[in-house]
Amino acid sequence: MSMYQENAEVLEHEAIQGGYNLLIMRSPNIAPAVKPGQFVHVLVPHLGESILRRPFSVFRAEGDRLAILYKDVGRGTRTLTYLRHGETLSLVGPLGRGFPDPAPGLFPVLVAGGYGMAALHICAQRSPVKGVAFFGGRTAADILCVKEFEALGWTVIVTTEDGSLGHQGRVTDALDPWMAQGGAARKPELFVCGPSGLLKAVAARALEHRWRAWVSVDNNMGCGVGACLTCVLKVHDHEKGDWTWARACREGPVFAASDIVWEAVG
Amino acid sequence: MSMYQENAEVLEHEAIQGGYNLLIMRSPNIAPAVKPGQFVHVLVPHLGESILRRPFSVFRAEGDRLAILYKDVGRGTRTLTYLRHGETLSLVGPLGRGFPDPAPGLFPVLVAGGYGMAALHICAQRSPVKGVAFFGGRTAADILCVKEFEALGWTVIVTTEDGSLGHQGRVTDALDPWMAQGGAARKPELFVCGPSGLLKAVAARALEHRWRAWVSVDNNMGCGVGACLTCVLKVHDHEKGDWTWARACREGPVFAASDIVWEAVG
Amino acid sequence: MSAIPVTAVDLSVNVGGIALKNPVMVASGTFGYGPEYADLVDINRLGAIVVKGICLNPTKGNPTPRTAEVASGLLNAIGLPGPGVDGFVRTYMPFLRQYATPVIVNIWGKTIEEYAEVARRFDQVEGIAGLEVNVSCPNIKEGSALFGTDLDMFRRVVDAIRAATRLPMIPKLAPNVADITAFAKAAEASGANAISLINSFPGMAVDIKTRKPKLANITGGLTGPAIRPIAVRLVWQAAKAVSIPVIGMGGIGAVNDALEFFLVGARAVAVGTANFTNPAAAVTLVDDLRAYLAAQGMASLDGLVGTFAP
Amino acid sequence: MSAIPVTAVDLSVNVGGIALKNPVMVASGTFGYGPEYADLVDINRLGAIVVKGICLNPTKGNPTPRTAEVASGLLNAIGLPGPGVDGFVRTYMPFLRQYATPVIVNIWGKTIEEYAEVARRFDQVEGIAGLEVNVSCPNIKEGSALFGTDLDMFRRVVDAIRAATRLPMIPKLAPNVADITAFAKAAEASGANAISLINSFPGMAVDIKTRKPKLANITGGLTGPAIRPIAVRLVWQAAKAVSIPVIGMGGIGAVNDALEFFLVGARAVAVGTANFTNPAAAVTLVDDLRAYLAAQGMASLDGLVGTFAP
Ligand SMILES: Cc1cc2nc3c(=O)[nH]c(=O)nc-3n(C[C@H](O)[C@H](O)[C@H](O)COP(=O)(O)OP(=O)(O)OC[C@H]3O[C@@H](n4cnc5c(N)ncnc54)[C@H](O)[C@@H]3O)c2cc1C
Ligand SMILES: Cc1cc2nc3c(=O)[nH]c(=O)nc-3n(C[C@H](O)[C@H](O)[C@H](O)COP(=O)(O)OP(=O)(O)OC[C@H]3O[C@@H](n4cnc5c(N)ncnc54)[C@H](O)[C@@H]3O)c2cc1C
Ligand SMILES: Cc1cc2nc3c(=O)[nH]c(=O)nc-3n(C[C@H](O)[C@H](O)[C@H](O)COP(=O)(O)O)c2cc1C
Ligand SMILES: Cc1cc2nc3c(=O)[nH]c(=O)nc-3n(C[C@H](O)[C@H](O)[C@H](O)COP(=O)(O)O)c2cc1C
Ligand code: FES
Ligand code: FES
Repeated sequence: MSMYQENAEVLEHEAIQGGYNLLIMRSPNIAPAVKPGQFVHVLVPHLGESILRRPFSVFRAEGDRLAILYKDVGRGTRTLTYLRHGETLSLVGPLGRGFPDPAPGLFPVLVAGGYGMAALHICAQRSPVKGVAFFGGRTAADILCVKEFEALGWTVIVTTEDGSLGHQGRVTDALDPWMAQGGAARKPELFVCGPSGLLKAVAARALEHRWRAWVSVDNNMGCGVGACLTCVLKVHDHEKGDWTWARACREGPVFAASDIVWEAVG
Repeated sequence: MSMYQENAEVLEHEAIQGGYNLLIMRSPNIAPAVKPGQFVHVLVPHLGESILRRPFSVFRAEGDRLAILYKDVGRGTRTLTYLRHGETLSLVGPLGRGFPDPAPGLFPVLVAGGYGMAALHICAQRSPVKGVAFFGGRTAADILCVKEFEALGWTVIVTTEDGSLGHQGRVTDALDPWMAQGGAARKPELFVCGPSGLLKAVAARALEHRWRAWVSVDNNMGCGVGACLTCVLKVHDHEKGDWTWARACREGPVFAASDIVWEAVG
Repeated sequence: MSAIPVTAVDLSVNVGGIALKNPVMVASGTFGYGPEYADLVDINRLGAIVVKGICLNPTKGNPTPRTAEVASGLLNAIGLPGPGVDGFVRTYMPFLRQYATPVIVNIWGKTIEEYAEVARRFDQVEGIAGLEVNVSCPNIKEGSALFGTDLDMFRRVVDAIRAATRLPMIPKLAPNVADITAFAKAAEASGANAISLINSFPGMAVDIKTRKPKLANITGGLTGPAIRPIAVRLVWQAAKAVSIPVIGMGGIGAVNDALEFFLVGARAVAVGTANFTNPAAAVTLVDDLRAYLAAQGMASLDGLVGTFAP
Repeated sequence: MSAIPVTAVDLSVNVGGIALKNPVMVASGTFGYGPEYADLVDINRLGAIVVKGICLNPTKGNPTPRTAEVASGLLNAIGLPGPGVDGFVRTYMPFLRQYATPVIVNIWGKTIEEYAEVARRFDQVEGIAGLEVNVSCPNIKEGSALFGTDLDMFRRVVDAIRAATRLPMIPKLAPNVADITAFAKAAEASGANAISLINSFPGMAVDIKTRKPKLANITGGLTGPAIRPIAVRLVWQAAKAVSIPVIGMGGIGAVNDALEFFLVGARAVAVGTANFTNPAAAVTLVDDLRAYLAAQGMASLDGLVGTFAP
């Protein structure tokens, strides 16, 4: 694993829908090195009194192009929206341990909540087998890039809590029947990214049914490289029957669902 | 004197030359109340870790339009250049005691160094008698708005230290001969704004020859309204034969040259 | 809790015998004596106005430069210039008496006797609601700094003032001590009606071009958002240690900042440096606080103050 | 002074017996044990690497959340998790010995005996240049905070460590004391080879939505640009009080920040929180410092350190 610090140039920057923005940069060192599920640590320009970088999954990495897809949720992401074409911003990446290659013989199932989809896009691109992708959100505006995933050959099943797009309900309300109606029989391997409630719900099912499942956690980060011990979460030390801390930025953000001490997840 | 805090909308914002920028805003409360030589205290948007406002002379005030002319010299002014059309920024103003009306019977002489010209523009506009204006700067890029002052009926005499425009030398190198060759005989009244070296040099001449002279000082400011006592300078207490502090933001920024304790000016 | 109308919210609070219509003051030294901001701020809408520090006789304060901007903060070494007791009363009290807002006078002295004398004089003056005792100004040279960080000296000042006035007395604690609770308790034991904290934090900055200090006084006091986490911690510790009211300040500019202080136990707050950034800060805070309480279904501050339960 | 070539500048400095190729260290707790940043930072270019605090046995540290971003700063209550002496030596020393950069181990203990024992163990370990003694971590519960703010406790810890090791000993002073010079002098008197300051400043932040502390530990240490004016002042006062070298830190992210510390008397500086913002901060600082000295015509740091003459 090699990581870089580089000043990336903004090539395109556009608002997509519902507070989501796509930022495409030239990042010749980082982009080629990205593996699915990895992230970049972004120094938001002009964020004066805020001194920490913000982590974002790499949404796309092609040639020297690197894209993130982010939601305007606070000071940092709001300020990011001001960034103009031609300006540069400092990235550190690619960071973390991302999703493993889909296991041969298993049927890949992506499960995403909101911008969680961003972490799964490269996974979807590079997976030799195209399976099914569950996208959930509060409302239609939270459902992004369905066409792109379909164009890659995935079947996309959408749920929204308000029913404004796809099935009404939560992701699991679509996942459960699908699993029951033959999905489970195809030996699913789950790749999950989204809010912790979603991770917990999907992980519970995976553990119960012994499905192989990988989840990408969204912990607050300081350094992003493993030095500050901000981002830790409890994982099982299966050997000792004890728990130990793992750093989301280094040992994660992707963990096997069976490794996480779920009772400790907020 | 009445002052206001208001959110002004950016109407026009353009780079002029050599790091100088013109910012025109809609400021319906402040603009109509401005007197020559007064200033506004500007909260630069997105200046995160810098918490103080920045003072700028009002360059133009017409109807609900208020303009400042500023030079990019540091963090605040640099950040100001990012401000886009339609954005708003908070102003407090009009502040301070500006230039008095030119005295009847005296011949008005403006003396400006660099952006000092900005503080004199309204003075030039509103003065019933149009006299002569001396503009000095390091180089041609520091000489602004000559045409505008000429269009108002003023004779503009330019000096640059590198000789790239007008006479080579300092403002006083043009002022002195002009005074000697008949200027002084016309009973000059001086209105001066610029760096403190310029103010000192011109004030020394005014005091020596007993010309009436008003200088606008450029002191660092905190509150801008007289509360924090940051901006003080020493002025003569002529009655007691002692000195006392005066607040540049409240009793100034314009002072009679004879009131300032020049030995204390850095 | 379900929301209630903003009109049902009563923001009034009693701080050590001073009845405030709302708990939002302006901090000493950041609002002049009142007239400076009167065009921009409706003084009647403030909980209280705390004026710039006053000592016995007129003083000129420090040479310039007196302030320097630093990361999320301001360093100041104004050095307590002022008109003295008589000058203040003559020049500013007629103006201040126009308003239905309590006037708290921030006082200081170079000696214990001077502190007591200043307090004694103000005891007689109409229209003064209370005295805030600045023992902690880091910018006075005559050994005064010790009043704020030496527990014994602190007690002696507070005792002397207590003996000299019947006005509500509010010692303002210095933040640069290892144990703030000792000072809070000493103030309470000496008959203080309330305490306020924090004063500015000693700091300095060097101009690397000139190699000179950015302040003529070399060191000064750090204020503004930079010190807020320090202030919240000290207010929390002090409020737990005493039962007299605590006035919290340090980097407060908006309602969310103030809520931190109320939650950890401040009965009132003061807006300081933020007045410079945003003259409307204090009155906006009053409105936003009312709206916050209404949205939370709280008819008064009681449901808020000290409810931080970690 | 007229400029000299950058190649003519010698940045080397001796800090309490530790020869550094340049005076720019990375601060304890902000650079892990080295491997974390090795991809991004050429460790050979650092003046020294100060590793995360180590105590006798493996420890898990505090629950999460452990950090919170505040105005121009960071609050942390990591709580000193670590592998213990043996774990550290086994896991990280082979890695660290690869570099031509002195390794300073930051040590702590829950008792004076533990401090001494940790020091004794490291005395035997190859490749360790010195020990920085963390007496001031505000995040340990067992009364440890007192080591940093109680002068008598401080002396006892430092004396015990002095007796236990021949390695250069660098007590790291707590900033939340009324008189830093007393601690600086006590360290010198007890045989410290250098002192470092400042450690993080105790603070806290409240999440106003949940009314819970933003840190699981409630209070934590404030670091970053917000504390720089406080740090510069304390380093200035400490450096005037002792003749052993002073290592300055607190909000240093770029050469201009570091110059303030050198001018007021720091012989070396450490980059802390800024590593998170900009991993290249420390090595960029080295380059920029060299360029600054060259431009000033200074062939070494001698013309710079302590030349602040207010
Ligand atoms: C591995 C990873 C991948 C991510 N990928 C994406 C993505 O692809 N798209 C996307 O939109 N978002 C993504 N996020 C979330 C994104 O990082 C946050 O939305 C962003 O940091 C919010 O920043 P902000 O300044 O806008 O919000 P803030 O205003 O900072 O609000 C965010 C909240 O988090 C708190 N916080 C942030 N960092 C810390 C910290 N270190 N310590 C304590 N508190 C902290 C803030 O205090 C605040 O409460 C990802 C997060 C992680 C960890
Ligand atoms: C009455 C008045 C009228 C002015 N009119 C104009 C004008 O028309 N056009 C124009 O271009 N400029 C004008 N100026 C100057 C203008 O205010 C400055 O150029 C501007 O404040 C620089 O801000 P900055 O953030 O870009 O620079 P900075 O990066 O802040 O650098 C400016 C320097 O001043 C210091 N500083 C600033 N404020 C303080 C303070 N309160 N205490 C201590 N140090 C401080 C900074 O530390 C820094 O060293 C005027 C100034 C005054 C007082
Ligand atoms: C310019 C300035 C002058 C001050 N003068 C005084 C004073 O005279 N007496 C006093 O007790 N505190 C004084 N203070 C401290 C403030 O009252 C307040 O305690 C401190 O600024 C912290 O609050 P803040 O961070 O909101 O500014 C002054 C602060 C500033 C910034
Ligand atoms: C996340 C974090 C962890 C820290 N851990 C330690 C530690 O283990 N031991 C120690 O002495 N100081 C520790 N510190 C304090 C730093 O070494 C340094 O003294 C402080 O951060 C001030 O410098 P800065 O403002 O440049 O960060 C830590 C600081 C941070 C931010
Ligand atoms: S964010 Fe610093 S260790 Fe993970
Ligand atoms: S700037 Fe505050 S008194 Fe003038």
